[in-house]
Amino acid sequence: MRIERLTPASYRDLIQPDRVHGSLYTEPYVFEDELDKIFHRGWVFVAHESELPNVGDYVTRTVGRQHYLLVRGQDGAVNVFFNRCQHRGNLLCNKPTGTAKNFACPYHGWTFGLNGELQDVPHAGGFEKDWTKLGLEVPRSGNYRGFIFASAATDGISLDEHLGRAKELIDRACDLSPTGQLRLTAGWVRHEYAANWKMLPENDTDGYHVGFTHQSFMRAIRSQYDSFVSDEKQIKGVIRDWGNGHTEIDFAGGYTKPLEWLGSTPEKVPEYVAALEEAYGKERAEELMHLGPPHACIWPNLFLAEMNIVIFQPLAVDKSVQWHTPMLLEGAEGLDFRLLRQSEGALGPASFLVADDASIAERTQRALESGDPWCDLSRGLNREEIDARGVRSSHMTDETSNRGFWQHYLHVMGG
Amino acid sequence: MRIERLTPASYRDLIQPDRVHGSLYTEPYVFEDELDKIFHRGWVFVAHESELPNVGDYVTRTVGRQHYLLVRGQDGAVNVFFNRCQHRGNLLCNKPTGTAKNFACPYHGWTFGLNGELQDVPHAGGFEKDWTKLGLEVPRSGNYRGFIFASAATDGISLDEHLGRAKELIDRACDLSPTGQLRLTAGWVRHEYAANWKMLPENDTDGYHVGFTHQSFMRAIRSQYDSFVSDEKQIKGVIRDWGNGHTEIDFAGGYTKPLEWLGSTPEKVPEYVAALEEAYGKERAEELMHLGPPHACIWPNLFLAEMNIVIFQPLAVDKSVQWHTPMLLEGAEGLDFRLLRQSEGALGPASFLVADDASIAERTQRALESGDPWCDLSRGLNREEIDARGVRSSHMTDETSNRGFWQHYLHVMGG
Amino acid sequence: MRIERLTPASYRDLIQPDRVHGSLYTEPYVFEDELDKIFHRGWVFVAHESELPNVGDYVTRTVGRQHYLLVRGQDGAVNVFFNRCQHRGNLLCNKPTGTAKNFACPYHGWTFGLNGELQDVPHAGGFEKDWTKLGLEVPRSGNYRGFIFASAATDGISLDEHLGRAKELIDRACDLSPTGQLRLTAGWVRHEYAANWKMLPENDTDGYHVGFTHQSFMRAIRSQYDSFVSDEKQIKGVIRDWGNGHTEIDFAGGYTKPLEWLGSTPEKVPEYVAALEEAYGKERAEELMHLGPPHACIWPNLFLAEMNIVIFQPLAVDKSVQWHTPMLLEGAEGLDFRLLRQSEGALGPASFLVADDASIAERTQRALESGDPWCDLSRGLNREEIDARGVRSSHMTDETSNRGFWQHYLHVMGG
Amino acid sequence: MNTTALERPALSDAELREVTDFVYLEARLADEGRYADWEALWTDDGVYWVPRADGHDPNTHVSHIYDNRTRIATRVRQLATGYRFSQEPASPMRRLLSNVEVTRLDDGYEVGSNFMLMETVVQSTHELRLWAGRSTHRLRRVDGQLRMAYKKVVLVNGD
Amino acid sequence: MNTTALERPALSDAELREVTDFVYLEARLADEGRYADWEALWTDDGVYWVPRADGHDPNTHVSHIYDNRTRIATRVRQLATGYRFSQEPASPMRRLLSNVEVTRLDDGYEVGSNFMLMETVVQSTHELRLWAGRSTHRLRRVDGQLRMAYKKVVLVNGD
Amino acid sequence: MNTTALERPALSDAELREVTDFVYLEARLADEGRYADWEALWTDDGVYWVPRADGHDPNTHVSHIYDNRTRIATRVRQLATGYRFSQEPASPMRRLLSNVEVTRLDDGYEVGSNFMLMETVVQSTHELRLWAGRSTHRLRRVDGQLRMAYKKVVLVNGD
Ligand code: FES
Ligand code: FES
Ligand code: FES
Ligand SMILES: [Fe+3]
Ligand SMILES: [Fe+3]
Ligand SMILES: [Fe+3]
Repeated sequence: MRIERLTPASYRDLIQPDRVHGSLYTEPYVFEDELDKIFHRGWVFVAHESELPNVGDYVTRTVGRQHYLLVRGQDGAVNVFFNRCQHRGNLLCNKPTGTAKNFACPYHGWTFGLNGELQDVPHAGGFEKDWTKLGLEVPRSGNYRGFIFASAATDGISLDEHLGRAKELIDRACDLSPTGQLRLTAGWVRHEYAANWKMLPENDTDGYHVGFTHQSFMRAIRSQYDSFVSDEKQIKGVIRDWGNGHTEIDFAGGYTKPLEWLGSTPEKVPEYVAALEEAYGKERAEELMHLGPPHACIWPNLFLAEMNIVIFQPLAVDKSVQWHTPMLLEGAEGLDFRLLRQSEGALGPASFLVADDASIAERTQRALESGDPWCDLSRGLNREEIDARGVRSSHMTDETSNRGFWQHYLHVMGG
Repeated sequence: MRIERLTPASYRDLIQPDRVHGSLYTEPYVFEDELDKIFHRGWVFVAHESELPNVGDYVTRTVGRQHYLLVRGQDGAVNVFFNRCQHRGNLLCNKPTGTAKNFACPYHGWTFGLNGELQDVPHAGGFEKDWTKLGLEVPRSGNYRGFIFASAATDGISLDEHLGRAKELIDRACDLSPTGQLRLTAGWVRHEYAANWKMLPENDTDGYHVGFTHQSFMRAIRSQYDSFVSDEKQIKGVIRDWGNGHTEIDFAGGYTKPLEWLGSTPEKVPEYVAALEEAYGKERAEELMHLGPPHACIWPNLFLAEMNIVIFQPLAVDKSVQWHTPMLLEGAEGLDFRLLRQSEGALGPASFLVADDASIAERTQRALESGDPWCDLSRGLNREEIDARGVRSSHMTDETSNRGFWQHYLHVMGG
Repeated sequence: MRIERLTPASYRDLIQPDRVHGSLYTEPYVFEDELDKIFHRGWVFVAHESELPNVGDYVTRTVGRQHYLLVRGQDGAVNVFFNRCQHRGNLLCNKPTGTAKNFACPYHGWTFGLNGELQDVPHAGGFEKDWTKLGLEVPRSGNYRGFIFASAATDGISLDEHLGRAKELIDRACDLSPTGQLRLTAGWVRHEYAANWKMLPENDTDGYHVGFTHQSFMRAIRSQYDSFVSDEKQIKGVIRDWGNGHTEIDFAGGYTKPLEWLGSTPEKVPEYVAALEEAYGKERAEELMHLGPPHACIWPNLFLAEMNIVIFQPLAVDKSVQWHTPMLLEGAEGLDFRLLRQSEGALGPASFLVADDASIAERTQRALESGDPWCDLSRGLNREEIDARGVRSSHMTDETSNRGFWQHYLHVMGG
Repeated sequence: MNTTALERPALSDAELREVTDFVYLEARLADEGRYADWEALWTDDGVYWVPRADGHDPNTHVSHIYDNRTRIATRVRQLATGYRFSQEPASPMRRLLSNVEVTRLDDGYEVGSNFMLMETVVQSTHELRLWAGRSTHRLRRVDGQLRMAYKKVVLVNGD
Repeated sequence: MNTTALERPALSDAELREVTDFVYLEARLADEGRYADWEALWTDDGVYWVPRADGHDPNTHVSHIYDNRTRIATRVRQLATGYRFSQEPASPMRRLLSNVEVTRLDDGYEVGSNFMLMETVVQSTHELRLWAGRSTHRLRRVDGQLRMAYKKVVLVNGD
Repeated sequence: MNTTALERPALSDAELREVTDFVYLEARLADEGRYADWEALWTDDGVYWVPRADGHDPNTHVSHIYDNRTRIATRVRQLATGYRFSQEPASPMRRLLSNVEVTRLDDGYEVGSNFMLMETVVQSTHELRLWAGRSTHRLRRVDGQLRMAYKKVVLVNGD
């Protein structure tokens, strides 16, 4: 089966409650449609405040085909622009990060201020348009606890509506810092997959594959391999669909000791424990040390990956990038070295874990062109629960998260 | 002329009895249409029985965008599957060949038996579907004298109908073995062409180019160069259109001595001669030694290339692979060394012959975008003969074979 | 905004008097439409007579997807063919230049004369068509002062109509030679841009960017940097729209001394001065030495780049080549060394100037996918003048040239 | 380029050959998947570092790899399980090592070299992948044998 | 890595230079299409082998090339005709040869080296093509000159 | 291959090392953007030539680069302005230099070598770019130091 054009009706045919069709991963037209509806018109994560701490600091970033320039203005707020000169469209800034007084375009010298205003048009005698209308183009943007989101559409739902209950997940991450602030300052590792972008969030909130895809690591470190592979009931993690495409694996239930998620103990990191207690009180500090960080995908391109922050970047129907940076905590700088090394071990092309996920995604990308490629999504339909808030949860190995992803996908794509 | 969409009517316009239009080689839409109608829905050669002799032996192969997994089951029969896990679609097996007890998917550990049945779903508590309906997907397949064919369509004509009279050509190959069996065990050489796949079968059954494209080799070995180039009447080979797109150059008429096609004589290979005589009797053995192997394309992707077997693989509108392996004979192992070296000399990117064919195909691919690119196919229309069986034949240099190819193409593509 | 199909109406929407939309540089469909309407059906520059001076000399060249073969025939005239064998479409000649007695196709030996006639069909017994109808396919072509143009369309406006007033610009180049003849014999440098082809002519007739894009060179040679950047009124060059898409920057007004454009003085090149005076008289010679060469784009792919000749070659929507060769003058061979070095300094991937233009084009190509990418073209609308011939001119930094380009583009593409 | 090197005795031809042979051997063992032999080339305090780009500090920047000796061992053990799917089957690969420049250190040698590695991704895409960059090895003699105490690889395409 | 090599006298610097120069010369002659000179580097019993992958046996696996001395000569003669269309015009190409490791044999030397070759396919696509792999040369002295008795090339991208 | 070289004294190992170290240094300075140091390697009459293809004559063919010493200096000065946009920011790059063959000249050395350069085009496309070819250096001793009087680079993909 090869589809020329998908209509909303056909998305409904291809996305069923218990399965989805492989063509959604392989059809170039679907990819173009996703860029438009999900990555351009929808809200996407673009950067974190801590990446540009001082006035004049900037970060450039690409989401889909939108090139963003984020700048810390004189007023201390972060401005979000399209990274395009308003004259003839040159990429205004071609560096990943830096600090600037203003942005002079290298093509004809038009100069824009940190707030985006057009400050200079060389040889002004030939230019009679109103400069005030030619500041940098400003997409909609918003900020939740330092996470900056943007949308290239001129209108649509608010960021608040988009995040919905997922703000709790972001809170869970930030609250691990004694000051409530994260420091995404260690840089981003690029990991390119020859696979469709949707396999990244699906895999990242798949609690079922861990004991199989990652068995080489578990064997190498003689870890919880047996429990993972053999006994379904030993697995205490919980999978959740928070709605709006936000999904989670909650590992907290599986932790037996505080700070297990840090590969540490309160005794080994007394300064951190003290700082948490001072900030939040003893009880809440203990709770935080037991809960640990979230493991959750915020639709469509942000992944709170325990002590890492991850961005998904779609490049082509069969090419994506997973970027990651360690989630460093303000007020807990003593943990940095440990977090850096934990990050390198888990994520990226040379890591012990995600290197194998990527390889499997690349295999799947190829196989999904064969035969009539339905992907089963029924796991756990028999044992899900919905709580009062409407959050759906199930056994950690269940596909509740991926079903939540696809139901929101259908909604956004025109279901 | 640049065509957006071809309808059956337009295929008829572009494929005329005496010429075809170059856009059929260069239009991406035509390529997609061919993958669907020819390589996915039609019968295609996938592998030979001798490649997986023992229980558990497997071979993976790709035709168009279909990924096949062939496995020798416990019952000794070869099973043909799509190489795709029935859970989330991972490429089940990523090795070219090997031996397995079963196939455990590395993503979540679903395990499939040699007969394709789903044998294990780890953590079964979350999965309530009927396992017996989730065995590996099975395309239609068939086997003629060890040659295994498949079709990704759920119905259509039988393999027997598809092969039609071409079975004789396969017989001619197999009969050169004293046991009637071939051994395709020497591996396949990959030869990538930056050209449309149709140029491969066209060129391979083109008897006209030999003295020109291959003149460097003929000069280097001081061979039949003069006769090939100068005197049409000296050329004794016959070209044939067997129908259904199966086409042939029959060199037998040009052989002056037995085993000439082997570059040998009966005196030099007495064991082989004896084995043939023992198997088939003296008379038939002599006949076989004179006839030699077939040189024939079995629509659409199999080429019986004298003492080689060839597969055509389309990769993109302007990218293809020609795979070859020497056709080793069961019961004539003493010929192996000679056949291996003959294969290397004739076929592959470093060969004396086909390296030049490939380069010309790549040139043609480019030129066919210029002007109004009609390709002449009229050669021999003046001297063809049709026999009682409906097989059409002509002088070896005539385009009877290529016309047969295109008429069947038109039929399949919707003429 | 992402456009599936552009109709003439939508080109009109996207090309406005004071701005154009970035999607015209990034949409694959637009690129295909341009190949058809501009590069295949329209008149394009293919080669210069001096590249193939003697009988049998040939040049091959590609424009869009048309492959041309130009040959100097026995009668001394240059014949223009499609470089495609009339048999099965092989690229007849795969060398960039050379000398031939005839063209024997390496596939089956069909042989074509220097005038394109089919001279030999090997094994003629199988071929009954009329040879005289199977000479090489001849596109329309024409020649103005040695510049050879072709069109792959069977009819349309004449070359004379196409060139229109731009013939004056070609004259201005040729007249710098004492014999009126150019020698494009130094070979062509290939400079690939990862950018849409339209950015090449736009940039090449943009007088506004010089002081900004090229400031590193100006600083390095401590040249007219200050005047260029600071004072609009010091800039004496004139920008012109000659109609039919032909556009110019005329630097003559800015030259303060004769032969400034050569980086020389009359005293240093007395032979050249004498030759000019002998050919044209003292007065005209002086005028020529003051005027200098044209800096003008002849729609769509020829650029008279002062003492260089440039070809634009579109490869893909985001890939182009700018080819250049120094414009050597017949009768002034003593200038060759200087012109070669001047060429290397200005143009090509290792040059001091155009390397930076190319990098900016590649940046712009990326940025033009972001937001709602309008490119401003209004510069100088307030101060243009139109002369009696209809030629529009303005201050050197104005976008008169680019507006002329786009108005003609709209006309050709169906405005 | 290290001026302090000038005060140390010049490198003999024999030393240059020994050091060069060592880095060739290291490359070959890695190319051929002989990881146990490769691991044995490390000193007990070995550090293997692949930063994302030049000029980074492993205390503040995340790297591709920053392995202490224990993690190097884990890496090799993982590859040996047969379930390291990103290398099942193993990529055919070869790395060219050139521009070898050796400086004497107080306790051994520092070796700068450029490399290019080509592999075929046989696990999935079957495409060619190219890596290039500059390596810095620090070698030390342990029980008479050269051993690798430090290897830093800065990729051209690491970021 | 050949332990028997240890029993033989160590390779002198002069020998290493001579062997290295030989393989550089061989590469250069091939790069520059000087095939007659290249052919003259072979011994009379030379074998040139390009298997599809490592570990193959030429008696059971088909190779890219498995040329005896006669076939090497034919190959060169074919190129010299001017009608070898896959190399008309000849590709500009250069091969980098590095990681040269030399072992002494009873009658000469075995040389391991890695290579990468880049060519421009000027005959048709004008694209770059890259090849990489490992070469094994066996050299023998004939009439005082080093000659090549065996060359095996295992490509990274041969299969 | 230069027969006149045979009449000159053979190249010592020390000379070979010195010459090789020089070309490695030149490569490293260029890779690392240390252009002032790189410029200092040239003699006062240095010529840097990158023809489009082999066999060209700079008097009749246009080249990529044909720099006399003045133009070399301008090139370096331009890069130092900070506004050479085609190299802002600078490409991470490394060039492998191999197959080093040295011939003695009357006043120095001629060095043939093959190279491959990989860079990431961080200014715009972020793609990898590969260059390969053959370099010819002519070195001369100036005030006791080797200096570069001539460098010619013939690219495989230059045309
Ligand atoms: S494009 Fe930025 S100033 Fe012109
Ligand atoms: S995809 Fe195979 S087990 Fe899940
Ligand atoms: S294609 Fe040219 S002779 Fe057949
Ligand atoms: Fe995982
Ligand atoms: Fe052939
Ligand atoms: Fe410019």
